[in-house]
Amino acid sequence: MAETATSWAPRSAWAGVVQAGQIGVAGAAGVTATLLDGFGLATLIAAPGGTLALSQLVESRIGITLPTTPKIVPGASHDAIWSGPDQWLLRASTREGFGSLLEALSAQAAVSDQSDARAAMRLTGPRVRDILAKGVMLDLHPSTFVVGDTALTSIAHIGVHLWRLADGPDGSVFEIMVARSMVGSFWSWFAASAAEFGCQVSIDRSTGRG
Amino acid sequence: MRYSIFSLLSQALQGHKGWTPAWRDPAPKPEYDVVIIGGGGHGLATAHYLASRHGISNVAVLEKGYLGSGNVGRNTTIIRSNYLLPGNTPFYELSMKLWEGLEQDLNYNAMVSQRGVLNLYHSDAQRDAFARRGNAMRLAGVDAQLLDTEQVRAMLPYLDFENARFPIQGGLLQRRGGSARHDAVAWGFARAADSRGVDMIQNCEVTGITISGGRAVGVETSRGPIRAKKIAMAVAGNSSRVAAMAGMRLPIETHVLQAFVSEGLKPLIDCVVTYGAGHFYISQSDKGGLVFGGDIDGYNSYAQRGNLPVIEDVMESAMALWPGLGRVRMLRHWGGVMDMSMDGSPIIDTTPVDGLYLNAGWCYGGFKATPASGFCFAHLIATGQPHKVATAYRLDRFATGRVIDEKGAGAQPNLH
Amino acid sequence: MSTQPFRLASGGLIDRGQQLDFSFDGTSYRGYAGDTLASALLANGVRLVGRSFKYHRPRGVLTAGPEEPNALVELRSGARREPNTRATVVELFGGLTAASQNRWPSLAFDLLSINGLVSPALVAGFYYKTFMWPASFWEKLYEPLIRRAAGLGRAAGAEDPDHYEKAFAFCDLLVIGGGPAGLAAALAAGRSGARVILCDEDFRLGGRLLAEKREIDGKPASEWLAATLAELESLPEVRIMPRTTVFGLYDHGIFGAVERVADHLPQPPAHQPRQRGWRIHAKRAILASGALERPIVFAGNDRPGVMLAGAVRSYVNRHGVLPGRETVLFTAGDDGWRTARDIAAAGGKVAAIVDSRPADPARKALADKLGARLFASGAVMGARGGRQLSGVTIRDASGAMSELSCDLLAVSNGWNPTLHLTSHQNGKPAWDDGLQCFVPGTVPAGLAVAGSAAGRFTLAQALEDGATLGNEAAVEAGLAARPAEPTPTTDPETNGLSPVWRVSGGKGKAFVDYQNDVTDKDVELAAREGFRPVEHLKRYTTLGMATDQGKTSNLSGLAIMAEQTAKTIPQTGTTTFRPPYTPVAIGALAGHHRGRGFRPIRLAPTHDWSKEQGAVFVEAGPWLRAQYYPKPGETDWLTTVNREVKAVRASVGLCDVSTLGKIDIQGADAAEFLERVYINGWKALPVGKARYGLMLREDGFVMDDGTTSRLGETHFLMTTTTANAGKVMQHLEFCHQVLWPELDVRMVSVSEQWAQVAIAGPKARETLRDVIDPEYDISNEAFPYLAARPVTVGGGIPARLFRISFSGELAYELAVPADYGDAMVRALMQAGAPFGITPYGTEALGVMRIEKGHVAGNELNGQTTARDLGLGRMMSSKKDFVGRLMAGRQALVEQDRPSFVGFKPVDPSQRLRAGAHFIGIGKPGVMENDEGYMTSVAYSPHLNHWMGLGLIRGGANRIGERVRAYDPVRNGDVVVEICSPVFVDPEGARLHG
Amino acid sequence: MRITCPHCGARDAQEFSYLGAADLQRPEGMAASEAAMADYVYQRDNPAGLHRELWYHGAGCHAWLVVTRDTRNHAITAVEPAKTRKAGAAA
Repeated sequence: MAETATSWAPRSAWAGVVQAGQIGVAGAAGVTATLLDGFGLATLIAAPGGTLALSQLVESRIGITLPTTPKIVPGASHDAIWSGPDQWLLRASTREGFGSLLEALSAQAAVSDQSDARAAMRLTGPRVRDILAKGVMLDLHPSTFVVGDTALTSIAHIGVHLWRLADGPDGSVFEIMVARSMVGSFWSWFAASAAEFGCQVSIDRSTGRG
Repeated sequence: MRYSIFSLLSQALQGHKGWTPAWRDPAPKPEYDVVIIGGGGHGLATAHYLASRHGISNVAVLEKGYLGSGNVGRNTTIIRSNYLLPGNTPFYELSMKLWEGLEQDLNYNAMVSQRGVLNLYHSDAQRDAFARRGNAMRLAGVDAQLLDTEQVRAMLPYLDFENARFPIQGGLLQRRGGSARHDAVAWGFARAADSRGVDMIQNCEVTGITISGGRAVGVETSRGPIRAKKIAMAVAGNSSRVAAMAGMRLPIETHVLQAFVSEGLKPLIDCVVTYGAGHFYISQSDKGGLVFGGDIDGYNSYAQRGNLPVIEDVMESAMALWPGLGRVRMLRHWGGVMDMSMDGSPIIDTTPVDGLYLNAGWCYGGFKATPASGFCFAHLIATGQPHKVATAYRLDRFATGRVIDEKGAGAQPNLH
Repeated sequence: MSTQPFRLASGGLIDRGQQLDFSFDGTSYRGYAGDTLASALLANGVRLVGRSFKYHRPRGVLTAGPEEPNALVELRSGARREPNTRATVVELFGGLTAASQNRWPSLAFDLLSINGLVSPALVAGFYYKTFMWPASFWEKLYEPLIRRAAGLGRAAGAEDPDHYEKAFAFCDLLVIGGGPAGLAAALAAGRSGARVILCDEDFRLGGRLLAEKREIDGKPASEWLAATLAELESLPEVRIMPRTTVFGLYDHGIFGAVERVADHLPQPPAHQPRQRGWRIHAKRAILASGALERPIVFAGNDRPGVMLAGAVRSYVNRHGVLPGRETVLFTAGDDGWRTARDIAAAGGKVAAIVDSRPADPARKALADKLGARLFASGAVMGARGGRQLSGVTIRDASGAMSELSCDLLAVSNGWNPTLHLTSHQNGKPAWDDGLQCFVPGTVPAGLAVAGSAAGRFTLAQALEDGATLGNEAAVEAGLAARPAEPTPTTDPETNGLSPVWRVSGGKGKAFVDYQNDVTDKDVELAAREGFRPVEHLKRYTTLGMATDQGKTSNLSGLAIMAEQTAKTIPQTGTTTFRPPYTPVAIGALAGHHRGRGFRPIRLAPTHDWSKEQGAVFVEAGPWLRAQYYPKPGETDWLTTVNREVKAVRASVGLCDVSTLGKIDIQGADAAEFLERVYINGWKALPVGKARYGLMLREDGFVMDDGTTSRLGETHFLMTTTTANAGKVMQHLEFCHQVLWPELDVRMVSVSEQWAQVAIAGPKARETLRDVIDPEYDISNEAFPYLAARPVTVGGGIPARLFRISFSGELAYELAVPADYGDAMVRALMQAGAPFGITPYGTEALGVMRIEKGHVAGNELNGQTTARDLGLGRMMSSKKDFVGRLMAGRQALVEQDRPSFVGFKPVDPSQRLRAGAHFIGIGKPGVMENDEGYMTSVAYSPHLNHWMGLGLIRGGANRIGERVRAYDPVRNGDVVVEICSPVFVDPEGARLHG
Repeated sequence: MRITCPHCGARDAQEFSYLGAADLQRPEGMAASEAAMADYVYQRDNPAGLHRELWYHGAGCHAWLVVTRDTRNHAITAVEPAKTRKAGAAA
């Protein structure tokens, strides 16, 4: 049978777009970009009036509460990311991480698998806000866009979903998700914007949570 | 005084002391045969044609500011008749013919410049749509040429033919299209109408329309009441406000359109170019400024000014079309308020109120229509019948389904 | 190399240790770091720098700032050439090249200066009065001449080699202007902890403090300036942006600004943009933009060597340049005297001071001290000289005339607040009779005006305003109020002024607008001809329409008009300004978005595979799609497309359809929702089945079509056309949220999640059989036409299989998660290899859909109804749906509306073209005979001739009739026969095979 | 312009699409008249002043919003989700 001859290997949204290494000016990089791959992602939309029931179900299964404002609530194995009124993205650290979870949640939510629909990357470093300021039409000042905040917005005519995680050794940490089909154009903007500060690019294929 | 090279030279020898006002500055009379609300291009043209073609000169044009203070002095001066639909093409072609004879008709040089209007296309489907349009123009006796990439390159070698997001595949050219000096159009019509006895009354804002027994009989103004046998509205941008004085709602939203001019440059571009992949058009004025614009801002507005997203969008389109414009500087930008009609086409019609006539809904295409709009509106006011090239511009077309939707954008004004 | 004969031996904010070589009109010169191009030219004794617009008069430097109307040059060369660049704001760099403009053959000898000789005829508006006869001469002769003469500099034309960026900033307080008021404001707010952005257009902060010899708190102002800057730099929430012009004020506290990142360098360093266009979002803003000095209108006031007095102080005090050997000062107020004082202090000679005001002993004493003759109640009647000033005619109090020689005439007539941004939102400035200038009138919410920009011209007022308003802004932004600190003290200053708008009676032209060559006579003519409203004045004479937007001319013009009409200035009008404050490079506002980066490109998950196959791609809305896949030896696209079509109809082919919009629709009312948005019925659709759907806009015209599948009782998957995916999503959200919020329907786009491929042709099932996991039965019986069910591939990868067909063949669409899209297409190629599986692109897809008479984008053009397209019978009469009522309007149901049919050429060798109109045979090609048009055409390799789809009056009732497909724009005129739009397999046998 | 989305916070107007008047009531059901529908689809008050209007937060949370904005100066005084809006004054 033919299927044995075909590997059916998944191909990341970043494949063919980005390679690891330094871009822009040489020397100490102003920002580090880690391309994320291999996570699971699903949209949950609660039924009318069903947010509480869904939230309870999610909490009972994975121990996190669904945020009702634009926040990301990180958990041990999953993150819940607000993505509109009564709507969330649930991210599993690995593609297999949903197991039977989505099936179970469909009792209380419209569930749509989006694991392959987005490309994501994590950014940190001293110049991260200077780069984002070249495209993000939002105030990302540390006191305004605090750890755990998320926003659906656009960069360079491309829709993005971004959020701020707990600070790391290089300062603030942001993650950005972008529609898979536009990742090439997104990268074109990012690379041009990051070049003046230098950017170290690495790829994390193991997990969506680095 | 008649304008000519001889009068100019003779005046030059006398220090230009002999010139007289281009138009009188009369006080309003208590009554006129026709009162035209709006001293913009269309209102002034209507007055000129009423007086010159229909012998009706007991006419007042009421203008709330100064003559030509609305869109006639705020547009990007393009004239063309490259329309698709049968309701439009003959009307705009009449306008083009009137432009071609305007200077002699008015004894005023409005600097009509038929340097060509080129609409670029970027895909096979767009080419076919332009072919459809070009053929419709030819059927209506309008000149049209479909160009391929190389023909466009020969005309405009600086455009981005190499690295474009939306490659240029060709264009639809109307050679007789071009531009005219916008203010001079208003002044020329005003001067010609004045010479036939029409009263141009500035700083005269209409505040009410007097209706008696279902008939409009006069207007209230900031300079007192004025009676009239017929009242004609030509206040594009503000049509809904004035119509509301007569209790009417219109199929119109008022939107802001921005326009831009660069610093003066030596000749660079010899025709009007519209970019088919973004909302963008550009030409160069006789003074050397690049005159350009894009899409409307997209929200109802009477503010005569717009915002940065559209400004940036226009600049992006400029650079996408012509990457050599990067160091050219934008000198001024401004906004005009447009009557955006529900199908993108105008209205020239009677109204449910007897004696009240409507000229409205010009979207962002009113300038090129100025002569024909005045011509057909005058015809309607004088005869009670629509002119034969303006029969489609009925107010009831939305109810009957006879919409004239060139873009196929539907009943959403900001998409036209 | 010259020796900079006009450079002072010491003083100024230039670095004499850092010499910079540059060239102007091919001659090499030397300046210093800290110079502007203008100061360096003046240091080198270059007076003549440009020619005027209309009369080609010689012109020199008038100002020292952004208001410069005369000293415009072409900066740099080649593709980096920047026309109309104001030499007064160009920061000098080593290797700079500049050239004068609007002259031929040379700056010193300009042939078009003969325009000056015929100038009596070239008055304002002369062109409106002539060139009308004969009519044909205007376009052929007159206008080309006018155009050739018009314009100033030459644009590069070629692609700009530098790149640009956009950026967005947010702050509590934006301070516009880094002079004393702005610095004090930034400091006050910054000390409170406010987030402050301070922008200044200059490359050095300090504003007028850089040009004046002033004291603050008893010490030279430079010390206060240095201390203030140091403190500002130490405040973490204060951002200082020099070389940044805030050019416009927009709604809701958004400001446009341009940062000149690399304009002071020969070219931008690697990875740096040339300029950056900023959108600054400010809770509060303080306009501390200072003031612009005003000239006086008198004969010869444009001679090179006539300069504004404040500008002279800038050159002397800031740049260490004394721009003349022998100076005459013409002043209407105290401010001009500072120029005389500073020139004298620098060792220069002030020959005379002409003060328009009556005699005053203190002034007399000061003039004596300076060694200058004083003409009280005096006026400069005229300035002489050709390419540079040689002398002036002065009228004294008695009316007697004196001739004085001089090479510098400094003119002082008071200052106008730089209030431009306050008028960007239609705000009208107000006339201040005491100050004799316009001051900000209505000011937009959130904006305050400080110092000279508010007409508070003294240094003490600037410092006071800055501190007060800076504190207020911080409090309004939510920061704790701070105790007031004492305002610094300054040395005393007086600003007595009695402005002179023009001096009449001189010989020669007196310029109001230098750059547009508008004279006082032109303003008089406008008044005579009734162009009296200020906008008429501007438009008729072109006053204020040049690159300086009338910064130095608008008020003089207004004042002369007021004089002509016996009105006051405020009765005559106001001076308002449109954005931008100074001209802005188009590139800076476009940023990254040019070339391929103009708009994002969307790529399908199979894109790289298609590239490997040698596909030619085509723009399809935001997507790039494979158009066709040429093989070696195929020399034209039609050969390739014919091969692809034949392969599909003979065996099997595959085509990416991932670009179609895919919307997941769930909820208890999902079926009800579809009933309302589609014209056809959905409630009865069984689970596991797909159906073709058509949706209308509310105005009754067709919006979009696609297949929608029922995946579960309350779960549907809608597909939309590629082009309309976003529009349909927005429409559905509108229908749900705005029209029927009571319905339980939940939607999300899953377009990006699925890679989807069409597999079409008689061998489609056999190909798929090897790809779908074996436990799924896809036989014709188990998986009939329009089946739509989940399957798995590759041993358990979730997938969806739809048996739908656009080609009319046995066909499926297989969807897998996008990460597996590449693997899917490779697996299908492998499985189909025994059948010669052929990848096909959008062209072949289009051919096959035309062969089958399916409508697509060309037919769904927003002008067609379901009835027009032959789909009227799909409209349910049992339910309400969007567009139902409007589709029934009288004109839309008339029988003679053009409707959808097929066309074939009567001579099968003839080519058809979309866009042709239909005209009856033997009838002339005029509008009255227009019966419709061809929407789509293709060559059918199946039929071996071209075929077309189109809309024609009478439609299907006329099948068999012949008409002309008339295409004059392509010289086409083909006789075609009206036929069924289904060209291939009208029975649909292949579909069900 | 900035529009404060009730869900997302203050955003550039660029993130939104505009539709027009918010308080028009679609004539629903099979009994609705063609004339009433034509009025709904085409006729507008188009005021110079306060205007309740629909904006779609397409680049954000996909909510349709009712924005109260002055068409003379663009000042925004209220924003609410269309789904849960209070009946408008003109409704």
